[in-house]
Formats: sequence, C-alpha cells, structure tokens
Amino acid sequence: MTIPDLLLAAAVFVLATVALGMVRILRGPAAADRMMAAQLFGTGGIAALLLLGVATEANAVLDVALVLALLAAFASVAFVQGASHPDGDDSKETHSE
Amino acid sequence: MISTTTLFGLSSVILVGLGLFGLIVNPQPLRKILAFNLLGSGVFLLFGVIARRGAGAGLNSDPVPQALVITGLVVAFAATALAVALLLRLFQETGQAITLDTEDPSIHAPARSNDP
Amino acid sequence: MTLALAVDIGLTLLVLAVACWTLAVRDTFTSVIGFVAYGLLLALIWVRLAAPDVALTEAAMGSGLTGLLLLGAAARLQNAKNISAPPGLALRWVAGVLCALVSAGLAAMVLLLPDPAPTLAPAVVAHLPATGLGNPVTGVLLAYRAIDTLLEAVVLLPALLGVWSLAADRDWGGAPRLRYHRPDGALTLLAQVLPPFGIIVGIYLCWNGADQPGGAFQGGAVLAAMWALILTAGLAEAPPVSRRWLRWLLVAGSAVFLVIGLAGIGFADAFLAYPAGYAKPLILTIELVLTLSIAVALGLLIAGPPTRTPS
Amino acid sequence: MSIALGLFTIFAVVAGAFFFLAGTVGLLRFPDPLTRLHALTKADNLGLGLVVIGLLPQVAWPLGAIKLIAIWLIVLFAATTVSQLMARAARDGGPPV
Repeated sequence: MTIPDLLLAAAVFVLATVALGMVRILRGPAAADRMMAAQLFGTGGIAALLLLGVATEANAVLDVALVLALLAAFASVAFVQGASHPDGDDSKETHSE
Repeated sequence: MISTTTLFGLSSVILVGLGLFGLIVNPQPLRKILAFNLLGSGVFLLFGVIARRGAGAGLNSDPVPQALVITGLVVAFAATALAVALLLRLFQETGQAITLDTEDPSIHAPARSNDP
Repeated sequence: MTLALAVDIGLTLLVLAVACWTLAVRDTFTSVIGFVAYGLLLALIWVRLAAPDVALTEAAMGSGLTGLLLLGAAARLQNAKNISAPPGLALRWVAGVLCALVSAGLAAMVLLLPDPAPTLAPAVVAHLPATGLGNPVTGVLLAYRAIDTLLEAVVLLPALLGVWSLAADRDWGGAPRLRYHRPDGALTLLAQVLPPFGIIVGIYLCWNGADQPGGAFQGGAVLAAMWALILTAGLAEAPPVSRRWLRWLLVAGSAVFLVIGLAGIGFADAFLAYPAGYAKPLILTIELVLTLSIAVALGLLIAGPPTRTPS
Repeated sequence: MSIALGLFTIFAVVAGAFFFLAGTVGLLRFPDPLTRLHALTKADNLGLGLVVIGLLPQVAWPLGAIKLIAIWLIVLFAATTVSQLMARAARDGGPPV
C-alpha cells in the first residue's frame, strides 16, 4: 500500500468517524452536546480535507483548509453564543420601548 | 464501473430535488431560504461536473464553468443576505415569522412600527 | 483508483444524508449547523472535482458567510411564533412526486451528457499567456468574461441598498449592529487573536489569485468574516451608513473596474479589453481595489440594516 | 531517508485517525457533557495535531508546512475557546436548543 492510498483510506475513515458523531447532534440532549458534535465534525472535516488533498497532490487544499479553519472557528463561537444566550437579539430591544 | 463525474452529477440532481422539496413543503421562511441555498448548491455542483468533464489542454477542469460558479456563489450570498434582512424586518414588524400566503388577519392590522 | 472511488461514494452518501437531515430536522438552529457541515462537505467535493478556486469560494462564502448569516437570523428568530402550519399530507406527496420528476429529468440529462464533453479549456490555455496570469480561472474571471465579474461586483451594491432600505425611517443614518447582548471574555479573545491571521490569509488569497487558486472574492470574503468577528465581539463599531468614505470604498472596486474597462475602448479597441503588455498590472490593480470593496460590502451585508442605539 | 519519513507519516496519520475514532466513541458513549467534552478535546487537539504532523514531510517546504501548522494552531485556539464556552453552558445546564 503506497502512502497516497493510505492517506485516502485515512480520509475515508476520519470522515466516517465524525459522521457517526453527527448522531450526537440529533440526540442532544443538551445544547452543549450538539455544539461538541458540530465542533468535532468541523475538525474532522478539515483533517479529511488535508489528507485528501495531500494524497491527490492538490496543493491548493492547504488554502481551502486554512479558510475553513478560520471560518469554522468563528461559526462555532457564533453558534455557542447564539445557543447559550437565546436573547442575543437586538430586535427585541427596539421593540420593548 | 460508475465514474466520479456521473456519481457527483447524480448526487447534484438529487440535491436539486431535495432543495426544491424543502422550499415547497417547509412552512418556516428561514428554512425556505436554507432549502433554496441547497437547491442552488446542487445546480453549482452540476456546473462543477460539467467543468470536470471538460478537462483538457493540461487543465484538470474547464475554467469557464468554474468562473461561472464563483460568480453564482457570490450572487447567491447577496440574495440570501437580502432575504434574511427582509425576514428579520418582518419579524420586527409583526413579531411573527410568517409565510407569504398566510391569511391571518392579525398581520394586516397596523403593526407597531418603529417609524415616527 | 478504486480507493478514490470509495472516497467519492462516501462523500456522496454523506452529503446527501446531511442535506436530508438539514431539511428534515425540527429545530432551525440545528438545521443551520447541518447547513454549515454540508458546506464543508461540498468544499471536499469541489476538491475532488479538481476545482480548488470554487472550493475556496464555497468554504469562504457558501458555507462560511452564509452560515454566519443564517446562524444570526436563527438566533434572532428563536422566539418567533410560527403561525402557519405545514402543508397537508396530500400536498406533500404531490410536491414530492414533482420534485422527484425534476430530479429524474435532470438525472437523465446528466447520463446523456455529450461525449466527448464540449470544453473551452484549450481556448483558455491558448490565450492565457496574453494576460500574464497563471491561474486560468482568474483569467476567465478578469479577462475573457470580465463583464460577468464587473456585474457581479456591482450586484453586491443593490443587494446592500436593499438591506439598508429595510431600516426604519428613524434608524436611517445609524450604524449596523452585530453585537451580542453580553460581551463575553472568550469571544473577545478570539476576536483579538484570529483577525491578524485572517487578514494575512485574505491578502494572501487576493495576491495569490493571479497564479494560484484564490482571488478577489475569496480574499474579500475572508476579510469580511474577520471584520464581522470584530464587530460581533464589540471590539469596534460599524461606521454609520451615511459616511461618505464608506460609500466611496463600496463603489471603488466597481468604479476602477469600469474606468479601466472604458479606457479599453480607446486603448485596446474594446470595452474591458486590456492593452497588450499591460494586462497583468491592470488586472492586479482591479483585484486589489475589488478585494477591499467586496470585503466592505460583504461585511455590511452580514451586519444588516442600520439601527440607532436607544439612548 | 524517504522510507523513514514515509513510515513516520503512516504512523502519525494512523495515530491521528485513531484519536478521531476515540473522540467520536467518547462523544457517543460517555455519560455526561463534561466527560464528552474531555473526549472531544482529544480528537480536536491530538487527532488533527497528529494528522498535521504526519503530513508535514509530504508538503512543500516551507510554505506548505507553515500553512499546515497555522491550520492546527487556529483549530486548537478555536477549540480551546469553544470548550470554555461549552463547559460553561454544560455547567449552567442551559436549556436544550
């Protein structure tokens, strides 16, 4: 088995694993559990992307992973904030006057 | 043996169907916007498949459909932003996330407006 | 080869499962998470389709910025009452059958695509040296189909005007607000550490776009996300929409593009044509200004209509 | 030399994939949010970290390596921030989303 093959296999494995973790988003029960599964999916997706890209010698994949990492960081924090303070809401403020 | 392009081509048309179904059936406006984006991504993917099939002259993929998809993604984002802003404004006015075809009399009542 | 096919089949199954789940799940917030995960998978598929430029755009715009926009909307709509009921079972069936028919029609088209596939790749490759660019997709975007790209940059402005026009009369001239209620230490830290990385990546993508995958739209989207992060954390305030410099910044990209395009009528015999030998510097100038304008426009699209803080 | 680097890649990537599996299993099987968070951080930090380290010899030097490490650092930093928020949400026992 050559190294690219092994990297591809590892990409499939990681993807399948984190996909399994998506069950936790469905089941919950708490908001924190859903967030954790989403976070794991993001990290696993980035790992799979890197493995896939290096295996097929698609060099631009590093840039894609970099952008994903930046935006996933923001998205997961925005998500946690939005979920843990449901009142992260400006429109209510203007309403209550 | 099925080829990569056929595989992704078929999944793109399934995505179009799924997005269309969600757009029609789901009553919540935000979910409709989401479904619309799903539909759009299916169309973009189909473009990607066509680009991949047009590989040649040393390129792995035809750049013209790729450029069209990049254009499309930006326009889709702009449209989504406008739709979300409309929806939030509607909520601000009525306190309800309504659908367009609702025959509820309360939403036609003069809403508490922010305008002076 | 079969292993690569296994990757593709796995990706296909996963993306379809996540799409179904995004549509079917009850809670809107969870559905938006599904959408962000879906975007990540799509970026993987674009890499598999040998389209890294599109993968970058998908990661930055399709999944990233759209995800942020929808997350914000879902958080604000959490206590919205939904007064309309889902359609009845019969209507669902009709819709399902119709959508299946649409899919089947398209699937037939996919299976009957002409072979060998028509392609413009040789034409692009043949003319790419004239532009001095190394990335064929940037070549198409800024040279061969520049009119598309010009209109695409312009279309962000009416969208932004549309969003702004949704402000109540008394809010006009105020600044958009993206801040969450309670400022949070962790969020503040993230907004202090992440943007320097992000700004470097954004500039790198724009600069790199001439020869490698990347470009104005990808770079601009990353910069916009970083700006939105700073605004969300409350480390800076968005400028009031009536500021003159802000409006100049918004139109600068399209204006420079248009001026260079019009100059092309005189110097190169066609609208949006570049004089021989000057193509690359002109394209880089356009890309640079365009990146800034796009970043500002996308950031303001996320921030939403202007408001005035009740004082 | 290249054989040694290849073996190093294989070892690190397999170990990374294992940590993703461990993280997912923990996320699915552990009884309460805080232990699940513990499992998640293993996948985030060690799983992606080992994959990144394993891929280092396979990418262009130095730009590719810098990008890889930057990706890991960004994900690590985001994971740290998000874990903090999630642990707080789990402790406060916030309402299920």
